[in-house]
Amino acid sequence: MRTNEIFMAIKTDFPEVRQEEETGAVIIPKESLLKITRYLKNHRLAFDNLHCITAIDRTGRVELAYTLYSISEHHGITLKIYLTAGEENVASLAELWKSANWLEREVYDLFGVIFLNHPDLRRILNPYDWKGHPLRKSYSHPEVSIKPRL
Amino acid sequence: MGQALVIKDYAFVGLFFVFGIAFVASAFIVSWLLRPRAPNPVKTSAYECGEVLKGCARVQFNVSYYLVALLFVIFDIEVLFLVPWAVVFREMGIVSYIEMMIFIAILIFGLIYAWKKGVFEWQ
Amino acid sequence: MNTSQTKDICTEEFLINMGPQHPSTHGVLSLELKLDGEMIRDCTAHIGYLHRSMEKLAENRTYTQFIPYTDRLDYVASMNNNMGYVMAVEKLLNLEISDRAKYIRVIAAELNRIASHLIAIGTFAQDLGAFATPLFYCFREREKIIDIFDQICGNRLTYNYMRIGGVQFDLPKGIDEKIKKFIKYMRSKVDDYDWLLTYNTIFLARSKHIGLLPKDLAINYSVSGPNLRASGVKWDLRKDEPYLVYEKLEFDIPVGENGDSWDRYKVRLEEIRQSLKIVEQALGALPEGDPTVKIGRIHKPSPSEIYLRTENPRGELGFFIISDGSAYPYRLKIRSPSFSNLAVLPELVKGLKIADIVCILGSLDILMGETDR
Amino acid sequence: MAVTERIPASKLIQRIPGGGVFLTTSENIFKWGKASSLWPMTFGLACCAIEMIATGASRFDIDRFGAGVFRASPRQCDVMIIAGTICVKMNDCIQRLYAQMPEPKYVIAMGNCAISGGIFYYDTYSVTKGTDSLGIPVDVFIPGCPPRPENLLFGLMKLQEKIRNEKDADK
Repeated sequence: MRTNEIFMAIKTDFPEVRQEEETGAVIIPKESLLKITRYLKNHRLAFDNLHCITAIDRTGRVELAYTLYSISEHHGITLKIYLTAGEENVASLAELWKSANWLEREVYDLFGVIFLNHPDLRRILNPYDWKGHPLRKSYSHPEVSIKPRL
Repeated sequence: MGQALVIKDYAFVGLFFVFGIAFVASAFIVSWLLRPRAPNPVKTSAYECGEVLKGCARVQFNVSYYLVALLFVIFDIEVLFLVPWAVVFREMGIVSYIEMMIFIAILIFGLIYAWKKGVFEWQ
Repeated sequence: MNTSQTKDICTEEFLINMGPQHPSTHGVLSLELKLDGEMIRDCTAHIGYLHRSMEKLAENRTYTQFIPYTDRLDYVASMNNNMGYVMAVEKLLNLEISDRAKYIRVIAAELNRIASHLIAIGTFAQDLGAFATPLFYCFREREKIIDIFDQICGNRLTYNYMRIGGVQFDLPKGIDEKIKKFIKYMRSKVDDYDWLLTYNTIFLARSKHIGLLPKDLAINYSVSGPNLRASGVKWDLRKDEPYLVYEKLEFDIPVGENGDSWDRYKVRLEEIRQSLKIVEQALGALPEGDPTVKIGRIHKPSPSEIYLRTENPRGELGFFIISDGSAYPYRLKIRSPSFSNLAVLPELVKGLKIADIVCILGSLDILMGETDR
Repeated sequence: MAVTERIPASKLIQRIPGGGVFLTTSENIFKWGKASSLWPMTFGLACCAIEMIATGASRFDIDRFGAGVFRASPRQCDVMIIAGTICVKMNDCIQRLYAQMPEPKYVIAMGNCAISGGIFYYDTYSVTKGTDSLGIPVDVFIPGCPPRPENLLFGLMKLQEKIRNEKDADK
């Protein structure tokens, strides 16, 4: 099933979703994340595999891209959420997919996005007492020496 | 004459004992003399895979470990008695064989008792 | 005092560090174990001891400059990482590569899969007590593959062989004789391992029914690669989402039954045989042509996002690349298979003994280089 | 005193004329003993660890130099081969491990990352730039990324030379 058919299937049940032009990702509002993901998991679309969560630090907003795949149906989709600069928090999907536990901890560690009612939201890659969230564009660290660009 | 012979035998045991102690002590003393000494607090702290020690080692263990260890000691000593007999049991004849079988039977009876009491069932 | 009385005697939890420097954690992984005697009550994994901030670094490297860094991700299967990254960038640039380059990439990737599985089997057997013999056997075979790679691209471990749009050098003369000789040699060796290790009673006793990973739990944790196939899920990207020339080659996917440590080992052993078959067919069907790259090294893809995943020896390696039109990627996310495979460990280990955690860790075949990125 | 110059055995040992008896100082015996049985610590961090295992395996066989016994605990090690990238989270572990090694101890920094941070020198916030910045005295630096097993063996021979030629007061 191509991404457009999947998008149409979601669109019928959740009118508030829209599709990003060039990438074909499904943009969903932050509030209905849990509803839509539970629907996608238990629906005949059978998305049983949260493959990876990517956070992108755009100007003025942080985008979260959930890459979902279905092993039984052989198709995949990318859900996108735009988090405005002020409140970067979103519901945690840990109780739907157990792989989300560590993936969300990594996004929290490197980006500072808070995942609500996550089992144990701690840093995972950096030391636990690390200051700041390194993958932000605005992050600067005293000892980092920048390689001159070509 | 017999008197002197007895003391002479014990002399060998005493000598053997002294040499044993001396051999071990000399190893320690020589290494104590020759090794470099640079103690520092981190070196004397316990090694736990490079991390700071978590938790303490003085913890109440499950009692089954203690019971199994106790049984092991008992049967270890039983083997201790069996070995010298096993070396000469062919010349000793049937009487010693029966005595040893009784000895083993008593310990087997102990083992069955412990087994029934559930020493070997772990939770 | 019978067993019911021994139950209500409370025993304290014993906290211990199976820390970063440990012979059987396959790299710098720290497990904090809560023990009751020998039984493991709880295990939390602490990773990040090899976090080299690859993703931050990628934002200041051009697409070609980042290729050597992908070697250091999963440093035991560098060819597969190179291939994954380079194919992702080619998809970004929608660049077509010559047929010969495709075949060379498949040959290099499959040979590196054999080398990676050999290390996995060798260290797994070593962790189970067969101290050095299987490890030295596997490293002896691996050295033969390393010689082939040494001749192809001049390096032993971090090859940096693939380029965006092709490969760096063409295959040297007479390399196919060497590879054919290796394939014949390796087939007899895999049968030796099967005969030596697989049905050895101690090996079976230590790894059978230890670390049972049920099918749905594996999919839920998005475990991938041999660990997923050992749990009975017949899912292999080379067959289900074929890329390069895998759909032209004929090979089958080994699948385990109940997903315990022995099955994971057996799936890896079978996969070596399948990879040998792939290399043989690819070598036979190698077309003529020039696989090297003719276009320049600075690529400025149009602003877009792509996600591409390939089948690494440890699982599905995914690259999420976002470009903003400049020569440097705006964001590069590496989805590493060992990261998700390791997340299963605390759940598999509850209630088992300490020796079993070593067995499960060896069978999951995780690698800290790509877990911590 | 050039470290590369190797003291010939004859200078170490004097023969009593006409007899099979040899005379040497106890210091030379200790140096010979230390040099030819360097027990490394199993301490692989990253890619160099795989090359270290390959050196320990049958083809390159580090055992020929008496350094094949890879001990897991620092209490039984003489040389700490830092093979791989040192990250910030690993700093105090390495310092603690170095401190917990008994006294005649040596350090080999294997690979560019252990020498100076290597290819992770720029743009990384979580890599310490070399073992020296940890305050650990390094005896032998082995460049390479990863250094080939022959380089590691050559580095080991250099360390053995250094031990043979070191003054008594050093260690």
